[in-house]
Amino acid sequence: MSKVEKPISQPNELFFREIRNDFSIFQKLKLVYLDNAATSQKPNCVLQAEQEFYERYNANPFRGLYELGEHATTQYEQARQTVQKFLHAKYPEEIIFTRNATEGLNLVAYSFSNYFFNDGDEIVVSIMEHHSNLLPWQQAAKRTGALLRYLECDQQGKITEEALKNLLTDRTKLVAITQISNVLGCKNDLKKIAQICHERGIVVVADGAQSVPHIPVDVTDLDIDFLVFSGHKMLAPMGIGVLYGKKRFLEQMPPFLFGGEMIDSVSRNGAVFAPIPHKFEAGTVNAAGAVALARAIQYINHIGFEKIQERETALTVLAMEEMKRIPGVHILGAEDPNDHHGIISFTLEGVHPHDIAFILNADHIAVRAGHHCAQPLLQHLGVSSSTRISIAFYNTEQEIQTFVKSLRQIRRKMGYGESDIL
Amino acid sequence: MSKVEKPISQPNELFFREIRNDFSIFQKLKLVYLDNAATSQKPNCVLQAEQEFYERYNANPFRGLYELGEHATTQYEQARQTVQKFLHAKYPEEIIFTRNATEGLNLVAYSFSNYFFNDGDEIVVSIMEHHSNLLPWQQAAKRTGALLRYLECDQQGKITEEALKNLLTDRTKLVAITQISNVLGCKNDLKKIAQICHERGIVVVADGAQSVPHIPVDVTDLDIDFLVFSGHKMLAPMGIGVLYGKKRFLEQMPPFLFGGEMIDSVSRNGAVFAPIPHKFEAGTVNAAGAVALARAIQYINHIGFEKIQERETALTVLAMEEMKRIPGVHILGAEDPNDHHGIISFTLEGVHPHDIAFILNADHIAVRAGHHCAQPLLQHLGVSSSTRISIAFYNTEQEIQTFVKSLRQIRRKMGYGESDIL
Amino acid sequence: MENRTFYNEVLIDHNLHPAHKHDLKHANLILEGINPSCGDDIWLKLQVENGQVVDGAFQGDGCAISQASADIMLDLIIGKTKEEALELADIFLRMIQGKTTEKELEKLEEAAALQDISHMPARVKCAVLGWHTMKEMLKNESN
Amino acid sequence: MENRTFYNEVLIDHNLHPAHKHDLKHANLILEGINPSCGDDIWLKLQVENGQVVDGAFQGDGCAISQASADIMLDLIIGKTKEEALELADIFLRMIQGKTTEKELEKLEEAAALQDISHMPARVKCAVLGWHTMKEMLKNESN
Ligand SMILES: Cc1ncc(COP(=O)(O)O)c(C=O)c1O
Ligand SMILES: Cc1ncc(COP(=O)(O)O)c(C=O)c1O
Repeated sequence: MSKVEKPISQPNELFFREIRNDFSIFQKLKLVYLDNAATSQKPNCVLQAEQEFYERYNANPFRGLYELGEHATTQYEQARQTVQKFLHAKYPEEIIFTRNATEGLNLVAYSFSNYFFNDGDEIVVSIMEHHSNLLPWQQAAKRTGALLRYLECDQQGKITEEALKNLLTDRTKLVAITQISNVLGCKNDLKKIAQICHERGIVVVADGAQSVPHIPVDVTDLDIDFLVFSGHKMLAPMGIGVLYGKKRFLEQMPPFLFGGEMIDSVSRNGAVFAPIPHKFEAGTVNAAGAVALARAIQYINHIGFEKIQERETALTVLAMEEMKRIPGVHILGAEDPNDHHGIISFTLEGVHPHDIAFILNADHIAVRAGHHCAQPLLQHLGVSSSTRISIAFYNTEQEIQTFVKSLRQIRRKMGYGESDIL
Repeated sequence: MSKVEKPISQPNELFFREIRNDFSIFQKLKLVYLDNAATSQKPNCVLQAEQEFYERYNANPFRGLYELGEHATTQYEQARQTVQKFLHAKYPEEIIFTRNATEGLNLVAYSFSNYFFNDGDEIVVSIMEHHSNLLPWQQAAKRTGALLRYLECDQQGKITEEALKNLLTDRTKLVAITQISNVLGCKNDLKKIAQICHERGIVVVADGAQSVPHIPVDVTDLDIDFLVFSGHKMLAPMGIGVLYGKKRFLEQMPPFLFGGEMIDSVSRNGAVFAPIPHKFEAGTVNAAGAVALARAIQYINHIGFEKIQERETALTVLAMEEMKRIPGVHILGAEDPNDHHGIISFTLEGVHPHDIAFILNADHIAVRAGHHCAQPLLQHLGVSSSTRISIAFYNTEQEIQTFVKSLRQIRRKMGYGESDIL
Repeated sequence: MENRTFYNEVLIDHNLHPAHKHDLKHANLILEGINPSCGDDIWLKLQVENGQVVDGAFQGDGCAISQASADIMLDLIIGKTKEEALELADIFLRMIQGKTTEKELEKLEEAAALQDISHMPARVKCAVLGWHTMKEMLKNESN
Repeated sequence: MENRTFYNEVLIDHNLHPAHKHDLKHANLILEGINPSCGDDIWLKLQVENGQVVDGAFQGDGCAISQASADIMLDLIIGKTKEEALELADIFLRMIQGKTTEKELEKLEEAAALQDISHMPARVKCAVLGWHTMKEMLKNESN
């Protein structure tokens, strides 16, 4: 059992020191892991939940008319309810299990747009989208003859109400936008965006890949129409993700993938499809993955988002303060650490991000370097690539210090003197 | 470490008794599991391989320019090579990791047909297909205006060369067919089918969901153009599957899902896609699943298909002989147990398959009852539903005997006398 | 799961020798009930006159539970008023959810033999198929 | 991974002070080399006359390794014949795979500073970018 099962009473520092023990990888490897936005590490309880599924409940859900099969089905459907409650969705059948956020976005882009978009309709995406929330719409536009339009942000990542309102026309059908940017860490006001869109009958698709793991997300309060996220970025295994969709849309939309379990009946000439959510879950489901995701959610709930945010913000504040003192470091996006949600992308004058990552790696520090799957944003910001650290609650102050110390030495290692800054 | 790591020298019976210990679920539950065609149980070494990935190599493959990320990438790409060798594919990039067989078939049905089918073209599927190899083509036909035509089999499941040749026209573009039927257990001669099709320029898509776990499959020798299978039916976790495709087709085909990792570069107006296999693997991959699948393949290789087939055939022979002696039992498909590949579907006069499954369950025996996701086949055979047992190498003689004994009592339990058989 | 005792005499008898499994020429209400998940499929036929179920029958395919349940139901409701039949349906559906009193159970007579199905989620749909179909027919007729 | 020592003086110097990073007006061979996976992007420009590399330069964007490697390469091949340049490319690419003799390594002069890259799969592409681009240019020209 993981340490967090105990009631929380210790002071934060001690509490998070114990949390650290829930992650075996940190015991086994010398590793300062600061690439949490790419994928998170997994606590033991999540790995155990998956193993337990295979050792006690493993059968093909929905298919076996035997006890084990019923257990597998129950476990899977309970996981769906856990996700439903976590997102504050109205109905469990609004939760579709997918492989990852990318698949969820493709599902909507295929199913929704092929049937609801016409020539000349307009799709809006923000310029800060991850490729996974950009390419599916770029392609949908090509397929359907719709027009793709970009919602721009400023250098801080701010998108104004005006910019949105000016972009929307009576041909706009859908706005696809991320809740938290994976490059700038800024948060978009989805509630306001949904309100503006809904006044105009426009559907809102939200990318929660970077938000759902870190802040409480209430789809009913935000009133967004679709939301996706990936399990692997929030303590769960790879291969499981979620698409939330409002019931009335999911019911109207045609299925995306076809096969076993998504039908009521099949004949030579056609098929009657099952009701949601099964209509969108063709083939054998990843029940063990869903169960492990549910366990990850329980783990997060037990710590509580309040504590998680407090911790992640404290580490972000520390990192940004220290980084700003290093000559040549330029942080992308907002000044205020509270607008970063643990994500800090930066450049270091004269040193290419790949070299930075490589040198940090020599000190066992794992960071991301490159375009972060957001090439149009980087172009918009006028940087060709950047280095990114991304923080999770299980990181430590000491890790941040290790990173800062290593970063401070890089320009010297690359042959620059202290005064070389342009 | 699992028992099979030792060189195999014991007589078979003892060897397979030890194999049994590799599966924790059989120690933890009272369970006669005869629904292996739906999903297999998982040996400890596979579960360990997945856990080890998360505890030693967990990072987002292809993204991190740090050691851990490189390890994750290496592990994932080695898994691809393991699958490549297992299927005797020519190139590793011909192996695409999917979620399951169903997704692989949908990928081909979308990507291949949207671009290569025209109005009036013909798609051929056999009448024995699982819904997962039927519905994607039914839908592709509807989307593209192509015609779906059925290749019929006889009551034994036999498809003749003539039937195939008579069905093919100069409009036929593609034949989708299973290697082993999940209802009848019969095997189609893919090599012959591929030869006949290729003489006419027709592409062959093979469903290996029921064959790859049980017999050696050599895609180069069979010369099929595409093959899919699911990890969960062959000892690996849920959420990982494989699409094999000939390089020249995969290279020509447009991507199916769009997002991170499947691009070379992205701009506001378009994208340059990555080479295969990455073009078809959008978003964060299920690296741990792939690694666990590779471990499952090693486990299978270590036992060897010769031994596996010998064992599964012996158990099938035993089951069929005993079942034939039970009044009222009718086995679907071939007389010869060698034509069943461990799959035995049957009816019991006067008793509905759901009642059969339910009564067997009281003796902790797990079997499948219903239409087995193959409604058109059952209709073709003139049965509305059936009961199915499906055998794996880790099943035992004693389990078969337990099943037979329980089955023998069912008609009496349901109120029939010995002489009531019509 | 105690299904050894579950297929009890009442069920077995109604399954093997259904009294009401036949066509009904004079039926004025006919509805098909389907369980997509397991393929149970029955046609329920009722002759309802002046608010009374004068006669009834069913045809179709399904497991012992769906068949016996439909047959037992017809035994019960033939001769009853529509209101009485709907009340019985209500009690039966609540019984399946484990929400009935002893007294109500008595009214169900032989149908109480299906009480234990509440522990077997996969079979609940089979047990209620006939009852749901009947309820839908009579309710629609009332409106 | 010993990258503390990897960014050695040779590399750092060529990265900070590349002798050949500029435009080349008289170039008669120009080719872009791209590493899609990491975004390195160089334009290699050569002036080749009578089978000899008379002058060369590069422009573009990339990590220290790709930049230094291209600069070192130009140091080496300027003044050499096409055949010599291609031979050097061949040796360099084999060095990266760990398949060279000591004697061959000597021919690479400063480029041997990149030998250790073979242990770092992610950076191999950066080191070979310039060399691959040069090889392609000269080979195509030969045909
Ligand atoms: C022959 C056949 N094809 C395809 C499938 C679909 O496999 P999955 O559900 O893992 O996608 C199955 C199993 O359900 C099968 O038996
Ligand atoms: C904002 C955002 N959206 C979408 C994705 C795609 O997630 P995945 O690769 O798990 O599908 C990511 C992460 O890679 C992301 O950061």
